Amino acid sequence: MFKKLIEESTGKSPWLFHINAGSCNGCDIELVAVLTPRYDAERLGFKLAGSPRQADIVVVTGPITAQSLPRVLRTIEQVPEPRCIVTMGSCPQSGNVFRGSYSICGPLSKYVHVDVDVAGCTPKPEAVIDGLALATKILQQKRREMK
Amino acid sequence: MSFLSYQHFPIFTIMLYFLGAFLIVVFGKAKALRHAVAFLCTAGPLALLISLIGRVMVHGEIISYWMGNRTPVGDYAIGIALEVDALSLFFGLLVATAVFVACLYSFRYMERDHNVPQYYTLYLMLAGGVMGLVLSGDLFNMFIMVEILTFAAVALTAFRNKVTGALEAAFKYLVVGSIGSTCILAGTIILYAQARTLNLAQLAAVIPGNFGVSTKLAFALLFIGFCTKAFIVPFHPLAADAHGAAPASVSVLISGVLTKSGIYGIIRLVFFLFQTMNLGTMQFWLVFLGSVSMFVCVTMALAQHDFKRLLAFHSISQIGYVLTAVGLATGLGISAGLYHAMNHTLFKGLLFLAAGAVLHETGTTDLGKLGGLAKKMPHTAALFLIGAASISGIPPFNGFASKWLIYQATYQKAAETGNIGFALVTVIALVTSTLTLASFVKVTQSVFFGQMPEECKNAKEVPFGMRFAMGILALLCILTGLFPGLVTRYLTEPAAKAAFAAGNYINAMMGQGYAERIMGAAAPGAPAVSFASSGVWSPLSWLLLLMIALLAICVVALSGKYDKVSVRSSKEVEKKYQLFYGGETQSFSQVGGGDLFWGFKHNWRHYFSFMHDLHSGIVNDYSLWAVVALALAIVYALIVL
Amino acid sequence: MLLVLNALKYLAYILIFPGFLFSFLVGMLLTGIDRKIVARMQKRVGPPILQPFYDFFKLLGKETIVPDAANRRVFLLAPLVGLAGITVLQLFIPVFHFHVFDNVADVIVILYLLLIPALAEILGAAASGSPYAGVGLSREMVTILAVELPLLLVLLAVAKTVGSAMGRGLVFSLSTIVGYQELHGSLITKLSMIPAAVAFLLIIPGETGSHPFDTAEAETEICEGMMAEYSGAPLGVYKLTHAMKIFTVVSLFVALFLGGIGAGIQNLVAAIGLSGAFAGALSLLLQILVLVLLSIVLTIVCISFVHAITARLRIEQVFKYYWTIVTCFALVSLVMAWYGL
Amino acid sequence: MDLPFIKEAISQLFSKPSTAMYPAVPSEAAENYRGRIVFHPDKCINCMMCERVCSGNAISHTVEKTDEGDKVTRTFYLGSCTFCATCMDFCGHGAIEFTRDYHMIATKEEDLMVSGTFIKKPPVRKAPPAKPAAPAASAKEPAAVTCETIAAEEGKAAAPAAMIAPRDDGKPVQVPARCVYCTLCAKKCPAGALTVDRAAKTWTLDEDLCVGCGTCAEACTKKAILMPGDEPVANVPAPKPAPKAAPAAAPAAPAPKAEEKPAEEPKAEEKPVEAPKAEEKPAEALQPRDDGKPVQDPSKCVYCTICAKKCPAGALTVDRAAKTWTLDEDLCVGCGTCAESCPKKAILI
Amino acid sequence: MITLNYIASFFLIVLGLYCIVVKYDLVKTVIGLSVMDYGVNLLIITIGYHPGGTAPIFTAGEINPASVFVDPIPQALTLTSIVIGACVTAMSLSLVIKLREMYGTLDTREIRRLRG
Repeated sequence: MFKKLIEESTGKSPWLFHINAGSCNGCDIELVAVLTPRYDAERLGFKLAGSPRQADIVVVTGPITAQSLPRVLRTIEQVPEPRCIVTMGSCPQSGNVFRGSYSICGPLSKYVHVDVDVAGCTPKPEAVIDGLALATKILQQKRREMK
Repeated sequence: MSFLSYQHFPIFTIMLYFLGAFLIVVFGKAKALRHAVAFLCTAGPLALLISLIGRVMVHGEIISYWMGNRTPVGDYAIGIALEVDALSLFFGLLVATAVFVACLYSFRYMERDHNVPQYYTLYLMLAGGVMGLVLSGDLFNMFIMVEILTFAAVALTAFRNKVTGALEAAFKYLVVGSIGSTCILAGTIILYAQARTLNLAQLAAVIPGNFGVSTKLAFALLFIGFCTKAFIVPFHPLAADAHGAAPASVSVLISGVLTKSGIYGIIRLVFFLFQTMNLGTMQFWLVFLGSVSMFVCVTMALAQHDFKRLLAFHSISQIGYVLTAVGLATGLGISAGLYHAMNHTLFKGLLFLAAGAVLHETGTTDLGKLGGLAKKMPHTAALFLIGAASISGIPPFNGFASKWLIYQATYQKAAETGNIGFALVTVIALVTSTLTLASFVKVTQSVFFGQMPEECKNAKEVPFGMRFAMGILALLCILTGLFPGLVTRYLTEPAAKAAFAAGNYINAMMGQGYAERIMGAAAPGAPAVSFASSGVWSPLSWLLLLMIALLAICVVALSGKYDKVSVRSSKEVEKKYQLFYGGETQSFSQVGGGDLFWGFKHNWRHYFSFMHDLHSGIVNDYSLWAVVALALAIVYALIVL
Repeated sequence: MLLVLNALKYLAYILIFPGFLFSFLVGMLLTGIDRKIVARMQKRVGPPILQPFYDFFKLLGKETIVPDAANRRVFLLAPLVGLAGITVLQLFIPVFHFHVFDNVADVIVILYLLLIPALAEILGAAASGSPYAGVGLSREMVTILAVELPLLLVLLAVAKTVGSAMGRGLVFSLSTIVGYQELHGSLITKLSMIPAAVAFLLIIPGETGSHPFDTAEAETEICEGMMAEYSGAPLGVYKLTHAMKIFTVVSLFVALFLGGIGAGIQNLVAAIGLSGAFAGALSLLLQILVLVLLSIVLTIVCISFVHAITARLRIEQVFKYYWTIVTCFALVSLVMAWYGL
Repeated sequence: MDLPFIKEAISQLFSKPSTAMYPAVPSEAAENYRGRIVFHPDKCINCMMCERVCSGNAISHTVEKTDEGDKVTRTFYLGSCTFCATCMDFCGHGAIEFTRDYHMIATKEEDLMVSGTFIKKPPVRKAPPAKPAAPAASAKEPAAVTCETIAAEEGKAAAPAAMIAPRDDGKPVQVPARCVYCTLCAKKCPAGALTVDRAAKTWTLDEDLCVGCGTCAEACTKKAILMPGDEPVANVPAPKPAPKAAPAAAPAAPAPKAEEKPAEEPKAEEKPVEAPKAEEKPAEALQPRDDGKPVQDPSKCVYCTICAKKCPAGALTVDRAAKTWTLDEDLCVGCGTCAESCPKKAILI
Repeated sequence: MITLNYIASFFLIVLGLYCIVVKYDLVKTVIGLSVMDYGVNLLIITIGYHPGGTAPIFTAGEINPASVFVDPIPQALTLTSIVIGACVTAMSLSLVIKLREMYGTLDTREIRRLRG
């Protein structure tokens, strides 16, 4: 009974942790716009957590610059177990217009298994909400598979 | 009277200390022999005094012992007397326990020092001096004992003269201390001039009625003398310097025992010799001094960077509590004050021993350079936490029980007299208690938790002997905290009654009916002292409830695999278990020492900078304060008494 | 047999009614309502009322990471001690008429018992060894320092008023205070108590560490402050302790200032004409209901409303605010209580 | 400590929240929102313009040679697209379209690939593509040979003054008669489809690279390249008085229609050329040279060295200090750029 | 005449205190201490004075109501006080020597490492 309750509530209160890996802040404002009254992700239980230890879903924006790569990987590593990684916008997915530049360390999927990608160069808040909802389902699935 | 009857116990306790001091000088070379003599000569007096509890405390009997059996002739006391009533025994017990535990601690603590035999000699001299002061019934004898303990304390402060400031502290202590003892001497002599006797009981019978100008001067001199010994506000920098430099076991004695002897002197002076405790102005004077020293010293402690200097300032602020409570001159007040004095000796001794352990392991007590010691010294950290919790008044521990009684006493005094000043004192008392909590949170975070700097890497647990001594004190802290009812009924209330009942003290000493004959109606008989406190607090049942709740929660947690946490095993990824530094690699950054409580310090920055300049560290300034305090006391005594 | 029955009764008191379960549910309910009202004030829909439950159970499901630099045993034990402290504290606060352990702790002791959960959090933060936690810890201590002075003044004023009114000098025990209020009407109706009540209302957000005064766990500046290194079940326990603390402080306000309502319920039940055990049960139920409603209203007024319209203060502003404005309110009421107004 | 927003907070508490309940209530993107790409393979002519202009280079294609033409599959990788729709603008045939579907969530990379395949049939030609043999025979002539002799040879091979018509598949065609092989068109061609060898007098077009953008036609000063939509031109040198535009053999097959086209053009050209010469004659009685090379009128020349800079062949060296103007006969191809660019009209051609 | 002693002792005590407070030199402070101590000793002696009294040494036969002795107790006290004064001076001088060695100066204004 308890396990089912935990599983169900894992789906209902995913906490986000936002990592800006050199993004142009287009996606960052869009992510925060999701929490504003207009789209209000909090009604689905989303909340921005202050530290990776308290996060379930890690949202990465920006084309993973060389400077930010080790820091992004370390922060993702510090997130406790049932976690999802969501890349927002095209930059983390492929490096977008910056691909091939000497200071870009390529798509995030080269280093970490990316669960959900929300495409769009600055995806619409609705798209972000869909992405996060999908990530929450994956989170629930991962929680179900945990020991 | 057979040789071993209880009548001789007072002289035995004092003699054992001095005998021990002498024996160690003779046989001091061999370590085992030295430890055995020291152990015997500290355990003996403690045992003797404990055996007296039943007789003196419960039955209220007063033991008087005339040196050389020169009992008073007619109604004039010739010889020197030792007098043990409930008040003296209470203080004697405090002294004996503190001395015994500190001696146990110093066996292992002083190993690394050289010329250790001298240390033990001075140590036992100090103990003997204080015990003599507390038990003696003769005023000049008290002066002699004060001199002995001041000498021993000065010598012990300067024992480790390589420590920065040891010599300087010892010299300042000697200068201002001898100003104080000279005042006591002058006061004693002026009283002798009037009453032609030195015996406390006879003085207590003769003096209260007729105050001449010289008697008032004598009161002021004696009062200032004992304030110097108790390190009340104008003289508190001495204690701060002395503790900072003295070895930890000596600091236990200085803060636990010396200050109490000062308080004992003041109580004898105010409640026995001059019996002016019911004067409104006298109560105001004592409570004012107490609350000023409470608040000033705790704010100074908050601004300290050195562990032992912080503890020193705290001990003076706790003495401020005791003086405030005693100054109220109500039954509950004195009982609460004495209870707090006892608790203070216990938890302050524990804290100083913990500070000594930290010094013993890491070689420094600077809060900025320490950190994360709980991992290396878990037992010391646990014992320190018990001490810190009890000094800052966390419910189950003893600090709370006595502070709570003090709040009741001050607020009840305010209700009775209707003057809001005492309510203000309660407020100051509580704010000081929270500030004490704040400074001990600061110490806990900067010494025992947080991250460990390089220098402390090779710190390891202190030897068992030291931990055993700390364990005794911690156990006593918890016991006296859990059974306030027992402590007040058997220890503090009889002492409080004795403090008021000067009459039977005189009769016991000088023979029955003496007090009535001399003082007529004014003889203070058994006082109608109410110890009723309007508060409700039973720590045992609270602790029981807490244990049940904690047990239930732990059972639920363990069943929910609460402790199956993920801790780094060798193969795990190392990054996951590093602290979150905003993504950076975990570098050493300890938040401790000076950079805590910025909010509070910022708001009070003018006050702190003023206080910092006031404690200039120059001998002349401290002596100037002493002289100014003496002048004020004389003016007060001449006008008010 | 009687002993066992008695033990079970007390166990039920500790774990079920005024103890853990009751304050667990009401605490979470209050937090849920608080977040919902704050959202609605920002024209947002806001999370469902049961959101704190979901958060709590999700956290139970998360993995607990203990960093290397942390002191493991203290790191894990501190939250449990905090929770036990707040559960026991809840027992001493009477629900209008119904009080179980009334001779264990009085008002000043409760003032100190309120420290235990905060100290548990401080100990946990210190044990985690993170610099963010160190900064959070120092801010939490300054907040405690700030709140302690006015809270004490309010309690002294109440003790003096009830004491002089009952002619016993001082009254510190909470049940006598509530008893007095049931006879002579709630304390808030007395003139000298109004500034004290206002001061207490201003203290509640500070004591519970809610929005304008949550500099200790400011998630933006110092990454959740003291909770920076906590994850999984210990974090859930800390959040639970926060929730229960809100309920405890609010019910303390109700007990201190609105005790008279209990009498109202009594005569209401008497008016219905019931009698015997059934009436007692009904009045108890009604009292519980009224207490929960009152706490909801109070939470909305002094926590959610203040949360919605103010921005987080710096730590020395928190300290200055409490030691000047709120202390003046409390001092005024103490002086008025003192001179018998 | 002023507390703003008290009124708003209370009033909002009782008014309806302004949240768009997204998952329940579907919300439509803005009118011309650039969302998911839809690719119409049939319209695409694989001109690869979109690939060139795409800033996120998200568009790629694979070509597979099959019997009925090369099978091209073009894929748009949305994960690397900035949705700026530049490709849509550049696609001349409207093969790329941005829909309003913003819902681009993917767990696998493939979901973000939009692709389409089509068969690219080779261009339909009216007549069999009789490619005239490249004038391999015109081996390197000694520099001294003048344009006429070459033209004469070419002329023999080519049809007498045949008309050149533009091609129908959008590619440029050369009017060998007019072309002076100044390699200007090759330099201008964005796609690098043209290779012009001045020495070998060859003008070859790489049909695959050529995108038919027409840049070469515009750049050609001699109007020697025809684009679809121009009138057929006779394969005869531009109607310069005798010495102009040494005709060169063009690989392109001159279509018979080209006959009458050059007729009008030379007339148009003659007039402008006539006018300038008329002015010069009365002032200096300086004779333009007969072999089509420029000659300098020292009186008007200010030695501004513009002509030397403009000369594509680098045949002119002008020294301002020494006031010398020397022409290198071999390098000069008589393209006339110096004459045109001379601000003082001091050069006659 | 006897009041002269009282005045002298009071003057000595005040002089000692003045010297301790004003002089910024360690040795002068020690001198001030001992001067103050001598003042008190003088006070003790003068208190014990009895006009016309002789030394309080007598055999059994000599006691008669008329014989007038000086009060012996203050003299005993003075002895102890002198001894104590000597010890205080000895110890403080030894400390002064070590301080001079450690701090390199005798000026009290330099010897203030422990402050604040």
